[in-house]
Amino acid sequence: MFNYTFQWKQALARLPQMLDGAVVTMQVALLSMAIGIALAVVLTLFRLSRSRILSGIATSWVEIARNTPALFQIYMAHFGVASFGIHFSPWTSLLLGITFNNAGYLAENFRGALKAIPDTQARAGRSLGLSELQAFRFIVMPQMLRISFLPMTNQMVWAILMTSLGVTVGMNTDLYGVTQDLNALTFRTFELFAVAAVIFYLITKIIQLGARLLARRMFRY
Amino acid sequence: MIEIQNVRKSFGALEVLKGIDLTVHNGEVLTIIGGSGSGKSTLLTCINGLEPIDSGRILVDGTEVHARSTDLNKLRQKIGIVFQQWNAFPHLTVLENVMLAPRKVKGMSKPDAEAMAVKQLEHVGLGDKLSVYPSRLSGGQQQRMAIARALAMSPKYMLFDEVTSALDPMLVGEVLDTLRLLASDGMTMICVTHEMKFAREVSDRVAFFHQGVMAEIAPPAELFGAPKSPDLQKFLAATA
Amino acid sequence: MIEIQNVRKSFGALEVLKGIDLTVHNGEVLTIIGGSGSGKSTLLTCINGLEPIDSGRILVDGTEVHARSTDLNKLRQKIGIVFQQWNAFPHLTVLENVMLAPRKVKGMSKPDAEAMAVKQLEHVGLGDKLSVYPSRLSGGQQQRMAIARALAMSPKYMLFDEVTSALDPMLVGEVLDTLRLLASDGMTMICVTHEMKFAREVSDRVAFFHQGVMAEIAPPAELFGAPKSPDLQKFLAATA
Amino acid sequence: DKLDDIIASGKLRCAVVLDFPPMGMRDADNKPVGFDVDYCNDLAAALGVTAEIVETTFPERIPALVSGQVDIGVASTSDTLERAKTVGFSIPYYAFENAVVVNDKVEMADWEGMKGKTVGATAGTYEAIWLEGKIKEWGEGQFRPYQNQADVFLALSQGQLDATVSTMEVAEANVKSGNFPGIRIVDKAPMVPDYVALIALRSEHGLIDYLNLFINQQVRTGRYAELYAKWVGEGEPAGLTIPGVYR
Amino acid sequence: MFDTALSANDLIFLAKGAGMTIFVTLIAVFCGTVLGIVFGIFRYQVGPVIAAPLTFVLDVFRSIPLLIQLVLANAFLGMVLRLGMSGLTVACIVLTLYTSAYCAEIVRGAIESVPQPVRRAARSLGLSWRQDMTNIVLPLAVRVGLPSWIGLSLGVMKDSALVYVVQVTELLKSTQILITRLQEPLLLLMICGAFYFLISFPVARLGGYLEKRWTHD
Ligand SMILES: Nc1ncnc2c1ncn2[C@@H]1O[C@H](COP(=O)(O)OP(=O)(O)OP(=O)(O)O)[C@@H](O)[C@H]1O
Ligand SMILES: Nc1ncnc2c1ncn2[C@@H]1O[C@H](COP(=O)(O)OP(=O)(O)OP(=O)(O)O)[C@@H](O)[C@H]1O
Ligand SMILES: [Mg+2]
Ligand SMILES: [Mg+2]
Repeated sequence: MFNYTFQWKQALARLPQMLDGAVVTMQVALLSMAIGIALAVVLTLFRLSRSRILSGIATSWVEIARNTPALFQIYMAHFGVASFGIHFSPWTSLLLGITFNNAGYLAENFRGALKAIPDTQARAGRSLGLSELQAFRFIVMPQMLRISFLPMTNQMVWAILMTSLGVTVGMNTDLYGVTQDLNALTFRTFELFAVAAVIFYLITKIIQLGARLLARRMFRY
Repeated sequence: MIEIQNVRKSFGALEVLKGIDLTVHNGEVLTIIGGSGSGKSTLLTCINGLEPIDSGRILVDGTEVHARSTDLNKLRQKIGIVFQQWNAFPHLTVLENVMLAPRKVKGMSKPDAEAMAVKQLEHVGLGDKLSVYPSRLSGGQQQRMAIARALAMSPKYMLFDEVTSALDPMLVGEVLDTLRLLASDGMTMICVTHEMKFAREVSDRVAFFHQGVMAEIAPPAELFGAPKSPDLQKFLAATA
Repeated sequence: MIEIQNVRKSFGALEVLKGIDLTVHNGEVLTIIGGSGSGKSTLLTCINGLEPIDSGRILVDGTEVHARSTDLNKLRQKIGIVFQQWNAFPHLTVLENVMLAPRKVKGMSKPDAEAMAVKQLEHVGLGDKLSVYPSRLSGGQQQRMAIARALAMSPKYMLFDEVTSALDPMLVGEVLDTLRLLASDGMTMICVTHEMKFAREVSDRVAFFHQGVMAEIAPPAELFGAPKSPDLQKFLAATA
Repeated sequence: DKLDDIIASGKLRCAVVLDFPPMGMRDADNKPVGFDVDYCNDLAAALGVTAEIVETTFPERIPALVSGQVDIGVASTSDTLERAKTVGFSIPYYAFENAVVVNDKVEMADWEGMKGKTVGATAGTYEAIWLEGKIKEWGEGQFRPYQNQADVFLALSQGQLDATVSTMEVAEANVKSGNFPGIRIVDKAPMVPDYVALIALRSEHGLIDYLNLFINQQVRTGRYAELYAKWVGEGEPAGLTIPGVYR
Repeated sequence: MFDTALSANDLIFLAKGAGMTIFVTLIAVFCGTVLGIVFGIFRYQVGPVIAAPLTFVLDVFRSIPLLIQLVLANAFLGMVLRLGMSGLTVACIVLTLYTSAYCAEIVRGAIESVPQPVRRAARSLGLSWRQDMTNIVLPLAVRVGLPSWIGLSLGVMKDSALVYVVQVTELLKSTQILITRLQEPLLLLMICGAFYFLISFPVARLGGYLEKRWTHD
């Protein structure tokens, strides 16, 4: 039945290159998460704000991020914005695309988390004399982050998986890009992508493990 | 002195406070009783400016709470308030709960805030729970922590909104003891409560709210001994 | 007749029932009191076979509940049970809640089941809430609905597990009244409760559970009047 | 074997890259046309079967072949030794010369001007591999592989790339079409001519033999020159033999 | 500003791509949901230990990029097993399994969300396991799970943009083909994005509405 000869050695010989790619993948994903969380907090505040314009901007962002394919968003970040003469490198485009996506999904999560925090919490803060912003910063936000920690971990995994879409904008240093380049050289599709799959799997497991440890450290209540 | 002058307040079509007049003198302990929805909690949150009012005035030490020019964050440092529940900030330890406002609002240094917090927590009998998270505390301990947290801002007035009604019967006592302690220290207090025994014992005056109106106000002996309005009579019969 | 013979039950390392012997006669109202975690709820869920037991036997009208051959779904039609909370099926109206089991389990026709349900709901005073969803009911009404739902299966025995302890104090009365009604109808009942006044008034016998052991059982006058064990004395003092 | 299977099934499935004018592209009805498409049709006619064009991108043509979704690839596949470890190559059926194409805003006189610039090509192609090697050799500049030829020219036209290397035919067709404003050809790339071959599974010798003969016949009958004239234009089609060696 | 070379023909071409997107999505969501329900109930019923192998496999589907799953499945089914499937078949198989992996999680979570006392109450009334499942658990779990399931279905629709790697010409690929020919990236991308948005947004809103409505009672 199997008249295909596996050449695992060829793939394994390329492991160092692929691991370098994995590092780039992690970098992009982590960075897009960090910026994405910050943006999501801002978007959440915008959506709560009384200003029509701010909440409109935030809502459009969230809805577009959530209702179009990530591939489309990344493609837009490269070829779409370039139609206006703004040029980003593949790395930047990928980062922007994923960050845009992360921020949208996280902002929606944060909004759900906010609903779960009794408004007596903010009230208790306000009645101690904290300003509105202080009450958000010191009382509401930490709880919001905790409630959305699991969704945030999931989003991080998504971010890792989304880096594989970078090839559409010319990215060739991330794990998927490296694998594809190697595939062009050797045509050992199955072996190379199987190795890449294992690396991706391990990365997501490491992230989930790391998140669990982090959660244990951060949320001791 | 807290002066409440003809305060009216509606939520949408529902008039919750229908012209309340009330003065609380320094050193006085005033208890408010009344049925559910009679506007007791609303009045308290109006006093520290958490809710706007529709008409009338509330003066705290002569400052009009709802005036535009009033710095509410500053005013609130004078007025501690403890709610029925969800008082604890779950992500902070007991000590951090109490230290937060002194540090962020008053800008106290960390050691000063900590000393203050420890003092207040010991005062309410939580000196051994400093680094514990609120989820590990019983409801009664959480409420005492909330009291210590309010006290750490050295407020001149304390408002209590049914601080025992979400508690197990077993835990009510310890919280009421803390309130008694405060009252005997001479703190000016407004307590909304359903604990008639406590009201009778501790209050200088008791006010009975009914459907947004302060139907009766009198020293406890008089109010409980000889209730005038039929509503109050009914209410007392039901809670006996 | 419900016969409980030397029943033992552990959850992991924790022995929750340490050899319980108890017989409940037809027409009898037995009340169980005791501290939290003493195994009261566990015993009830063992009686209708929701929980397996480790050793001993439970016989309901001579049928061994935990025997392999016993058809539990059938047996359970004899034994109504009402829990502390989460009793209602939230996606069904009050009427549908009560009709469900008669229709699905007994295979009653729709009109028959409906007639039965309406009768039982009127019995507990919910005749005007038939097409309302449980979320619109107060806690007390939900509990009464749960009682009607159990009664609709025409059970011979009724088990009640602290049916009032999740309720507002205001709503306890109406549920207890329903139980009194049932007791006066001659229903055989086991009630786990914290309401001592109710226990004293309604029960034929009262059993006191302490740490998995039935420490004392006696008619209410005797048990409350002259508690023998120090544990019971302590318990009664605390709940007074 | 495969050759029999094809004849028996009455269908020849060819992997063709359709964003690689004039070799493969789509007409106004979005139907596949081009040199490779005709080549596939000719082959099917010779076999007495109907042709089915399966569009693939450059990176995906080999997976499509080895996963059995196509029978052969008529997809301008350069016959490198590395790749021959995995797939079977026919004799060359076409040979490309490569051109250096630049964005108008970039000053560049010849191919060496690419040093230090941002350049790109289609992932998985001969010229991409060459260009990436050059960038590594120079140690400066940036290389970006895109998924398809169109994206490369889009990026070049948008100014995201300073220059690209692509086959002369494609470069000329794209410059001429006017679809990509602001690009020009400056030089030939100094590579060995890019001989491209038909591909089939490595083990299908019977099929590969047939393909070899077919290519030979195409040249012999003049069909090769005819297709060249139809799709590429004036001039001589590139020679498919290398002096001094047998294939 | 909208003078464009886009012809009616091209719009039909795009519509065909959109049809393919919807087709692949429907197949994957339908089959994936059925499988996911089976997997989810199985996992809930047998407990974590016995379900461990299944849990692992499903987790793999959620831990590697869909792009790689498609490439690998294509290579494996074709190269190694030589099944000679069309790209469309491979795409449907992979997307189905991918959907089922997420769906199983949703189903398990939804079943777990039904409070134990409610189920006990049902069993106490004499309802059998099956009756409890169909009359109590199913209606309640659907309320909890449906919003996430809608989210999943929309996610699958968006992820189906990746099936281009197995030579399936869906909406985004059709768009790219037209960009190749017409060189109007912005306009074409806008059309493509708008299409996804117009399907996804109302359905997502419906999910949000259902969630809000059902959490009320
Ligand atoms: N933020 C709000 N928006 C709308 N209505 C409100 C709001 N807060 C309170 N109400 C309504 O105002 C009325 C009075 O509420 P309030 O909480 O002051 O009563 P209370 O006397 O404290 O009752 P309880 O003893 O139940 O705490 C109630 O009918 C309540 O539903
Ligand atoms: N399913 C379970 N798994 C593990 N432990 C359990 C389980 N159910 C009950 N327990 C434990 O068994 C002990 C007895 O529980 P039970 O609910 O019978 O007490 P109870 O007398 O009803 O108390 P309460 O008055 O609080 O309802 C408790 O320590 C409880 O934590
Ligand atoms: Mg209140
Ligand atoms: Mg219990």
